[in-house]
This record gives sequence, C-alpha cells and structure tokens, in this order.
Amino acid sequence: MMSDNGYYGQYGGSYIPEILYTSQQQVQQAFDEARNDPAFIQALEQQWQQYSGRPTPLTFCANLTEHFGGAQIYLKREDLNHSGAHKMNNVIGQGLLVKRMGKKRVIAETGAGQHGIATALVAARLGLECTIYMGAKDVARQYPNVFWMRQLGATVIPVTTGSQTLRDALDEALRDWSGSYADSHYLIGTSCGCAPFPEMVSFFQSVIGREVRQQSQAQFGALPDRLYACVGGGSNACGLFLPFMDEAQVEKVGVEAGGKGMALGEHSIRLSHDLGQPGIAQGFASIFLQDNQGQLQETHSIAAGLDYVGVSPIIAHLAEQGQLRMTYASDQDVVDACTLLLRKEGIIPALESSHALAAAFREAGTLSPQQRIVINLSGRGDKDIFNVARAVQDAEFPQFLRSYLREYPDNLQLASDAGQGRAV
Amino acid sequence: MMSDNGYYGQYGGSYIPEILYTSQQQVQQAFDEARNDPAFIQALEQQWQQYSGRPTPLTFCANLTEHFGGAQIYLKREDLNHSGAHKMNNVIGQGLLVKRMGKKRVIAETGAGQHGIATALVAARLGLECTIYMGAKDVARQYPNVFWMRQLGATVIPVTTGSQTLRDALDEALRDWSGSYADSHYLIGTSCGCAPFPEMVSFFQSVIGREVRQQSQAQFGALPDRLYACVGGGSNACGLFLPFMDEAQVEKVGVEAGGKGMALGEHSIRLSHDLGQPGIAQGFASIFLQDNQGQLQETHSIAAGLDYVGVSPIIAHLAEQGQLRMTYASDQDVVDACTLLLRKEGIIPALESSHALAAAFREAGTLSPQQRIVINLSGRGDKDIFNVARAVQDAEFPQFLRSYLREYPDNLQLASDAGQGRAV
Amino acid sequence: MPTLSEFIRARSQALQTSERLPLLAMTHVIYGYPTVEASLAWMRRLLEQGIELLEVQFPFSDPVADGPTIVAACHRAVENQPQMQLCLQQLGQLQRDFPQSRILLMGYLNPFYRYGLTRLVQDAAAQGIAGLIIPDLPMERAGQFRRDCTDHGVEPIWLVTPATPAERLASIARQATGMLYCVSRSGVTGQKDGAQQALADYLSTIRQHTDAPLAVGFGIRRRVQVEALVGQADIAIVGSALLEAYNAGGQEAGLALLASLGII
Amino acid sequence: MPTLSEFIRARSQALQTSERLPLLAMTHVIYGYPTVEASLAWMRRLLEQGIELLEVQFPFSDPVADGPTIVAACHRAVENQPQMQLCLQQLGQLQRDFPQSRILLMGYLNPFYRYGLTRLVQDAAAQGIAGLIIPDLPMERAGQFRRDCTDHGVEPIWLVTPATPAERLASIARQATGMLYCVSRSGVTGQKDGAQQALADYLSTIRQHTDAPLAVGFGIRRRVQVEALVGQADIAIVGSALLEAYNAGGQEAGLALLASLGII
Ligand SMILES: Cc1ncc(COP(=O)(O)O)c(C=O)c1O
Ligand SMILES: Cc1ncc(COP(=O)(O)O)c(C=O)c1O
Repeated sequence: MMSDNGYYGQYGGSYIPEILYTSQQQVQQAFDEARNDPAFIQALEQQWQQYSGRPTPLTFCANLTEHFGGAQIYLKREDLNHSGAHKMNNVIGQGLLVKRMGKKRVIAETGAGQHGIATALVAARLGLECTIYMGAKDVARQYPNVFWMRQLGATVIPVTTGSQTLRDALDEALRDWSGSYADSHYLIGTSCGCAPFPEMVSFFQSVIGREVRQQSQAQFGALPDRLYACVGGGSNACGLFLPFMDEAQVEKVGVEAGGKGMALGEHSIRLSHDLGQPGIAQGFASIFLQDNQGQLQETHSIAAGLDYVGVSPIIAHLAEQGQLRMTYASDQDVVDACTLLLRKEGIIPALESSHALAAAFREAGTLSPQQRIVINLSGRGDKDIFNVARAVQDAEFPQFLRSYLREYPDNLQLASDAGQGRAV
Repeated sequence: MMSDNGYYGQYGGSYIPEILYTSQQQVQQAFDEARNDPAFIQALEQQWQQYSGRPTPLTFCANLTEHFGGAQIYLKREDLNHSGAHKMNNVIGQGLLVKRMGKKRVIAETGAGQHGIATALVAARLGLECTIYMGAKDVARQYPNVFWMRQLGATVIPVTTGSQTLRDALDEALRDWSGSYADSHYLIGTSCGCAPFPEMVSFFQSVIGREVRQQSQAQFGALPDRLYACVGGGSNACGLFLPFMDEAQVEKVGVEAGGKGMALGEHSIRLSHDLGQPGIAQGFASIFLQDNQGQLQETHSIAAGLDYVGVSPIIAHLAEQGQLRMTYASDQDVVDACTLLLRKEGIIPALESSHALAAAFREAGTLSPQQRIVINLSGRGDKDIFNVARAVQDAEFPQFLRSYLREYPDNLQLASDAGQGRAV
Repeated sequence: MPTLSEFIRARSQALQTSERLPLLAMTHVIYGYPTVEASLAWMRRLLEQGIELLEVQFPFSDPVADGPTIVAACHRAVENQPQMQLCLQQLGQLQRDFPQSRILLMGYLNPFYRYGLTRLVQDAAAQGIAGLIIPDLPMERAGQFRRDCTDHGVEPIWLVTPATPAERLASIARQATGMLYCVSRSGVTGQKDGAQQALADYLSTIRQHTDAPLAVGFGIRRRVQVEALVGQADIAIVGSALLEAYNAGGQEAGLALLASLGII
Repeated sequence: MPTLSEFIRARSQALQTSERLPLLAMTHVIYGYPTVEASLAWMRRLLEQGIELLEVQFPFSDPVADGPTIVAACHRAVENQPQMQLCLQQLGQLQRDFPQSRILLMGYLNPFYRYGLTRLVQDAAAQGIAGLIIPDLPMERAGQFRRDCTDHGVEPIWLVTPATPAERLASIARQATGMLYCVSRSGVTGQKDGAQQALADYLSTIRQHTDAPLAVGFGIRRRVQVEALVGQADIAIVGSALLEAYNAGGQEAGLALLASLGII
C-alpha cells in the first residue's frame, strides 16, 4: 500500500528530531530508488529464497478443519523462515538497502528478541556492525535470544530507562541513530516509526500475501475467504493483508494481545474496543495506549512480541476505514490455541502467532466447509519454551534447569552470582 | 542405493528376534510397494513441500569463501525444514507408510531428541499414537525436547537401563515393538536397523541430494566438486551422497564425532582410523565401537545426535569401498566452526552439522576458487543453547536461569525438588 | 510587551556593559522533577538569580531526543503525573512574578497533541509564555501551529543541527523569529581548534540567513565553552550539566555551576 | 553319547514315573551375574538339584529380545568383563562334572560373531556343550553356522513365536532337531481358558511339523502354568522368574521357586 507522502489518512508521517532529518530523507530516497530497481528486487528475491528458504508453504490442516467442522483451515508458514519468523523478510530487505546506501552499521531495537536475532543474523551475513537495544527487563526475560545475538557478533545494549522494555529500546535506538546517522542505519523491525519505515517494512513483508495469493490459486483454485494475523507492530499483518486490499470479499482480521484483562497495563489492545487513542510518538502518528496526559503506558502480553504500545499507522488507518476487522485474544486463549495446534497438526507456533490462531479457532466453526481461512503463522514457538513451560506449569523443566546449573563451570557461577556480568 | 536383498556388501541384513519377523516383512513389503506407487510419492512430495517447506535452499557463503580463499562454499539448508533438521524428511515418509499399513501407533528411539520431536510432530499431524524411548540421561540432558514431545501428545519413556542413552533407547524401542507389532510401527530415525530401514530411511532422505543436484545446476551450472555431511547414524549423509554415487568425480566426505580424544569412550569415530570393528547388533551388521568381546561401548560427542555406537551399513560399505572418505572433527573444532558460521554468515548450525562444517573448513583453503563444495547443514542450532552456552562459558546464561527459576510457580518447584516427576 | 527577539536583543545589549559574559543564560528545568513543587521552587530560584530565559520541559514518557540524564529525570517526573493545564497556570504565575525573564515551554509532541495544539498555544499565550519548543514537530507539519502562534503572539522555536542540509537550514533560519535553537552535537571543548572552528563556521552559516537571536546548546559544562560562543551567538543553553549539578547537590550546586560558567 | 533329543526323550520317559511333573526343567542363568564366580556356583547348585537343561546366557550389552530383569542383569554382568573363551572352558568343566544334565549356551550374535561363529561351534563342541541359542540369528543367514553345528555335533536351537507366519513356522519346525524353543508372548495364567486354548493350539500346530522336543517359555512363575504344559510340551523354561527369585533371596529362593513349580 502506497502512502500519501508518508501518511495513511491521519496516521503515519515523520515526527523525528531535526538531527535525523537527513538520514530519514536518505532512507526515503534509497528506498524509493531501490523498490524500482530490478537489480535490487532480484537480489532481494535471491536472498529471500537462498538464505531464508522462501517461498514458505501454505499448509492445509485437515485435523483442525475436522475438529471445528467449519471453514477449511490453512496456515501460512512464516515459522519456516530462517530465524523462525517473518522478521527475516524485512531484515533481508533493509540489510540490502544498507549495503546500497554504503553504510557500515545497523542499529535495531528488539522486544522479544526475534527482530534482534534476525537483525544480528543478517548483519553477520552482510558484514555489517550491529548494535541491538533491548529493554533490560527483556534482556533478563529473553536471555537465550541475547545469547545468540552476541554469538552472532552483535553488541546488545540493555536499556535501563523507563519501563525497560521495547518502547524504551526504541527510544534508545533513535538516540543512537541521532548520533551515528552518518554511518549507521536504524533497522526498524515492524511497520512503525517515521516514514518511510511503515511503508518499507510492509513492502518487504508483502511477499507473504503475494505468496498466499499464488498458493491459494495453486492449491485450491480460489482466494481465501478470510485472513488472520496477529498485530504487534503490525508488520506480519501488513505483509499478509496488503496484497489483498483490492479484494474486499477477502475479510482481514487483525488480532491484538488481550493479555490478562481489560485494565490499562494488562493488555496491548490498541485498536479493538477503542482502548487506544490517537497520538504522535516515536516518530509517527498512530493509535497509542496512553493516559489522558498523552503519556505512553505500559502494556502486557504473554507474547513478548505483541506488547507494543503503538501500532502501525497502516493498520490504524485500515481499521478506521473498516477495511480490516480488529479483535483480540487473551493470554489463556493463546495457550489453549497453541496447545491445540501442537496436538492436532504437529506444528509449534510462536505465542505471538497463537493469537491469530485463537481468533481463527473461535470463528472457524461458524463458517461453512466451502470457506477457507488462512492464518499467518508468523513464527515458531520453540523459543517460547520458558514461557510455555511456566504457563502449563510443567514440573520437570525447573528440575532440568537446576541440574544443568549444578554442572555449569564453577567459576562462572560465582562470577554471575555476584552479578558481575559477562565473562567474555 | 538399492540393497542386495538388504545387504550392502557384508553389512546390513536383518538380525532381529524371531517375534519381529512378520513386522519386518510387513514393513519391507509396504515400503517396496509404496516406493513404486505414484500416489504415495505424490503424497510424500506434497507433505514435504506443504508441511516441511521443501525444497530447502542451497545457500552460497560469500564471506566464508573469502575467508578461506579456496573453494566456493555452499550450504544445503536442512535446518530450514519443519522441526529444524533433516529428520523431518524421513518421519514424513515413514508416517505416511504407517497410515498405508493401517497401523495406529508409532514407536521411536531418540538420543538428542531431534528424531523424537520430529516423530511426535508427524504423529500429531497424522493422528497416530506416539511413544518415544529416550535414555534417562538424555531425558535429563535434553529436557526441552522432551517437553515439546509431551506437549505434542507423545508419551516419552525414559530408559534407565545400561548407559541410559540412545543405544538403550533403541533396545527398548525394539522390545516395545516385539510386543506391539500388531498395531505399532517402529519409526527408526536414521539409516540403521534391520532391513529395510537403512534403505528406506536413505530413500526418504535422498531428496536432499536430488535437490542439491538440481540447485547446483541452476545456481552454478555444474555439479559440486565435494560434498560434506556429518555421520551419526548416517541418514543425512546417505541423503546427500546417494544421489551422487554415479559421479565418482564428486568427492563425498563423511565426518564423525572426534569428541574429546581417541580413547574408547571419548569419541564416536567408528569408521575413520579403523576405530570400530565389524559387528552385528541392534538388528544389522555394520561397524560398531566395541571391545574385544563384542560388547558395545559408550561413546561421546558434544553433539548428542552423533554419539551413536554403530553406523549405517550403507556408509560402512561405501567407506570400505573407498566410495566415500571418512574423517572426523573434535568437540573443540566443532565449537569453533559453529562460531565461525554464526559470525560470517548469520546462520546458527546444529552442533551435529558443525562437524561437517569443521571438516570442510579445514579443507576449503586447499581447493581452488573454481571448485565448489556443498556442506549439509543438517539442522539448526538454537536447540543447542544449553551446550553452546556451556562450551563458550557464557556467564549470564546461568544467571538468567536462576532468576527464571526464582519466578517459577512455587508449588511446582517443591514438587520437582522432591523428584516427584510430572504434575501434568 | 516586547517580542521575544526584542527582549533578547535588549538584554544582550545590557550585558555588553556588565561583569558577566555577554551571553544570555537559558537554563533548562523539567516540570515535575523530582516533584512538581521542587521543580517550581527551582525555577523560581533561577529566576531570582536573573536568568533571562527559563526553558521548562513538560516531561514525556518517551523523550527520544534527550540524553540519559534528562531521560531518567523525565521518567521520574512522569510518575508524578504532571498535568498540562496546571503546568501552564503555574508557569503563568512565575512569568507574572518575574517579568524581567522569559519562559519557554519545551516538550515532545504527544502530550501537547493530546492537550490540543491550538488550545496549547492559546493557553500558553494567556499565561504569558514567550515561546514553544517541540523537537519532534517538523516545520513541514506545523502550518496550523505556526498560524496559531502568530495569532496569539507566541514564538514557535525551531531547531537546526549540524546535520541539517544547507538548503533546509537556510529555510528554517529564514523563518526563525523569536530565536533559533542551534544544536551542536560536535561539542566544543575549547582545546580542539578544529572543533571550535567547525562551531564558528556552523554559526556563521546560520547567521547568514537570519537576524534572529541564536541560542546554542551542546552540553555546556565549562566556562571556556561559553567563552567560545561570545560574539557568535546570543544565548548559551545549559541543560544536562545543570540537571547533573542539581542531582548531585541541589539548587546550590546548580547555581554554583552557572556562576562558574559566568552566566549569572 | 546320545543326541540332545535322545537325551530329552529319555529323561521325559523317566519323569513319567517320578513324583515330579512330567516336564523337563530348563533353567536360565546369566554367565557373570552377579559375578562370574557366583554365577558358576549357582549353575553348579542347579545341576546338583538335577536340573536337566541348563541354559547359560553369555551377557551382551544390548540384549534386545529380553525383558527388564534380564536386561539389568546382563548389563551388570557385562561390567564384569566376561570372556568367551573362559566361559566355554568353565561350562565344559560343569558339563564334565554333571554328565546327567545338558548345557545350552544362549547369547546374542555379536559376542559370538566377534569370537568367530565357526570357532564358537568348535570350542562349544569340544567342551561338550549340547546346543546353541542365538535369538538374533535368523535361520536364513545361518547356512554356515548350521553346517558347522552338524559337523561338530552341536545342536542349533531355533525359536518360533506366535507371530511367526504359518509357513515359516512349519519350515523352522521341520528343521528343528535337538529341540524347538517355543516362545509364547501371550502368557498363560491358568485362569483364562481362552489363553490356555491359544497356547494349546499354538503348540499342537508346531507339533504337526516336528518330532523334536518342544521347550516353552512364557514367563512361567506358577505351578498351574507348568501343569498346563503337560502333554503339550517337553520342557518348561524358567527364566526371568528364576532370576527375580535369585535377586530377592539368592540360591535358596531360586530353588524354592523351582520346587513350587514342581520341576525339581
Ligand atoms: C513471531 C512473531 N510474530 C509477530 C510479531 C509481532 O510483530 P508484527 O506485528 O510486526 O508482525 C513478532 C514480534 O516480535 C514475532 O516475533
Ligand atoms: C541435526 C542433526 N544432524 C545429524 C544428526 C545425525 O544423524 P544422521 O547421521 O542419521 O544424519 C542428527 C541426529 O540427531 C541431528 O539431529
């Protein structure tokens, strides 16, 4: 979807400190050129295929379909991307753009760590320096991802300000960029941020929806009747939905994180139920969860990738226009949906993606067996073992961890017990 | 590669308790029919593509190539399969065969847990009951995999006899099969076991090498000069090598686990250096690590999937015939190779696959820039975080685990401290 | 009442003949930090010292253009739940109590946006606030805001930086009225002639395009940095350093810093 | 010296008129468990009690056809590093000391294979061992082995199971000479008539194809199970149950079990 000069209705735009003006313009210009350069598109498609394994398949789920007795259920398998999530589509695109711009370093923010890992992977592959900002709380909660980022050669900087989560990491990344724009690119991980990021990220993610169109025609000779995607920042949803915007008969359903309840701080529902309000922050205009003074608020989701305080201006606009329907799923619904997919189809979904599953499962039975729905499985769930084990209250997992800890090299245990940080 | 009535030279065959004769024959017959049934092949290819995401790409590694200054280095990306390893190719094939035979249950052994997860995934998808045997030591070491198997609905049985590892799990699975053959299929995870398993597993894995042939022609207009694969049981090696057996000019290199040293028990080198001897055990004739009385011995590798005591009769035969060259890589070489791939190409390899990398890296610089090598990246490495973190002596990982444990629901901690096992 | 630039020019004139360095002092205080009361007391104290320009930052949860000290203080201030309306009233009272100084309200867009930008300008004007600084509002998107400012006699204060392209810098500078906020990221240590030269070039380029007073902020923390500005700019902005001094030793330490800089 | 089947037939004859149930006892002992000495002492004790057939299992690290009790004992025995050559010699000594009984050597293929199958047959023959049981050597692959056995006068003992297809069962049974080892997995409780009938059918089918003595093992642990075999088989094999009794209470408990079963 092309923006109107960076705007989607009243949302979008570029509200950034003056110091970033030049870099922002540079990205805008580089992207405008690249998207129209067949050589760039060819290189992009080659990396998508040869590095990330695209196209990802469209998987028919016979057992689930039978279980709900309604629509035929298909999954778009973004979990099979290199790195295990759709994030890879975007980082490959922006990574190639960085090379094109001749910059040597990328900065990224990450919440769950998925975008951080994807960025670190691509940075390694393209020979770019890489600095990842991550809320200190997220570093603590998602350390396995931090570990891999560091192994990949990235510098991970825990952000100790504010709520110490994604939002603060984003602020800090912007601050870094303000000082390093000359040689650094800010590689935003979702379709948020100042123009042209929402449009650019969506452009790179739209490969998802384009493939779904082709695969639907090839596998069942029609377009799907309904599409489901979870909405964190909105990039996987944009990627799935945008190539279908001309088809009003294909219903698009965005699913937000319902978390633990409807009180502010317990969820990350920005669009459904009008829980968020228009705002302008972190570089763009959109709907944000904020108080009456315009202060952004804390959010919650069982899926670390969905607890963002804002949302893509593209999604905000389309929702406002009624071109997509927003709904949400609670933490509990999500664990149930995850378990059901595991048992019925032998696929381990990310908890983020399980939001889309939960909403689709709620509705599948009300559709007719002639209808077909496609759920975007934005990522795989093995990364979520720490969360899922806790959610299902597995008793052996802590036992395993304890015995692992007992065997860990001794000196390191002491060092880390004393909180002395990294030894390497 | 077609066997001579289950034999490859002096290796292979079917040496099983009489009670399994009928089931073995049944598998043999079902496989012989299925492999010649276009409908079966079509269903197989469909699941490979739509469920597991095949074809997996062939990735050119520009940075590594430059780094070594020798041959052009390509990776066959089996890590991008559903479940993260080549194991999926085989379990899909045998899973479909089980449906064809009308059986309702599968049994499998697993060491690292990769084959166990792959089997549990496919069993869930095909609606089969699933029992996984796993050495009690492996259960303790590889609990995250056990967790997912159970979440997938599989019954995981820790085997407490013998060395409590893969070998014992295999024995126990055979025992289960002896009592349950009427409705159960023993879904062997590598190209070992009684006929027709080595041939069947290799048949299903040969999709790897077939794709490499096509992709080589498409991407660089020639066949590769050299192929590398790690050799545990031998299935990923068979899968890569067999479609190239008519091409003597394509050198095939199998890489075993050199472990910590050359003393018995410190490695899992069965073929290189003649450390193993001919034997007949676990249903087939091959080369095994054994003492002078024919007792099978304990093995070691940093990669849990490579510490098998025997080896595929196909690999044993080809090595004996000089049709492939066997070498090995030590635990330390493997960690280094893993790290190098991470940093240079942004790909996280399984420690198993890192053996193939290590051997290829050793040799790449001695080849000319006109030559091309393909290394089979049999699996991805995120599953190995517990091993890699320990190997690189990361100081924050134990810190993360401790704080995670502190927040784990209390009652469960107590239950598990008391060693009371599963709560669910 | 004189316009902001008239005010600044008059005070600059007066300073030429004073003991102080001939630069106006613009000091930065975060409303609500560490508490609303304490921040107001600190502002009052600064105004009593004759500070010409008081920059009051309305705190925001996500102050992306600020450095760590100010970020931390903003987060703390947000916890005190600052209210825009009350803030404007309290600043109005200060302005009335200290007619010899001018108060500028600085803040990120979202709290202003939620309050209503037009309403903000109206209320700020009613309270006698001289100017508004919004670092994340680009001039291109500020048409209505600028009209409102003109209508109500409040100065919109724009920023330029060393990274601002020449043409854009010229355009912004040309449109500056009350003052132009010149950010210098390069910093000036006084030792490095090269850096000093770069600052001089930067400011003289700006000067070519505008007669508006120039305010310069680049982490001023030593007198030699202020001295380097004499003759090239009109206003020295003291932000983070003042906050750090305040954090370390309260109002007294803050004032001591300003005295050591030669601007009170 | 009589052949194995002649020996069995003669002893069966004799038992018809004894106090004991008219079935030969075949008791199973693992060489090297819990130690080599203890296992030899236990064999000797059994032979002293008049056990007709002693089945000695040479332990293997991977005994895939055995249940948990025997598996655990084999693993323990392997730790004692049993040597094939010594084992054969020691069994030979036993055979010489107890000429009224027969010793059968059972084991998985690999230790025999490493020793050399031909050499094994030769050495077993030299030591007077009457038969060899190798559960994982299929008859199809045993051409040379059978010729060696014939040449040296050692009986290869084949197994059949309820799962063995009719034709194959017939073929194996027809080729059986010394005895046929009939595994019954279904178990016989004595209570369930259906199961008892199934066993009877199984054995009578086998009997149609061979005159060789039939040995039956299916986890015998109660007298009623042995009684059920009378008239249908020649030999009752006591394996796991004997090992369990031995584990629980040593030789005495083992003998007590055999007595309670009516076969000593
Ligand atoms: C697997 C997965 N799905 C979805 C999301 C949400 O992001 P977005 O809404 O941009 O697709 C994330 C973010 O980390 C993710 O990791
Ligand atoms: C990733 C991976 N590679 C290789 C192997 C070794 O098995 P094989 O030699 O059968 O390919 C395993 C076994 O678990 C594995 O998980």
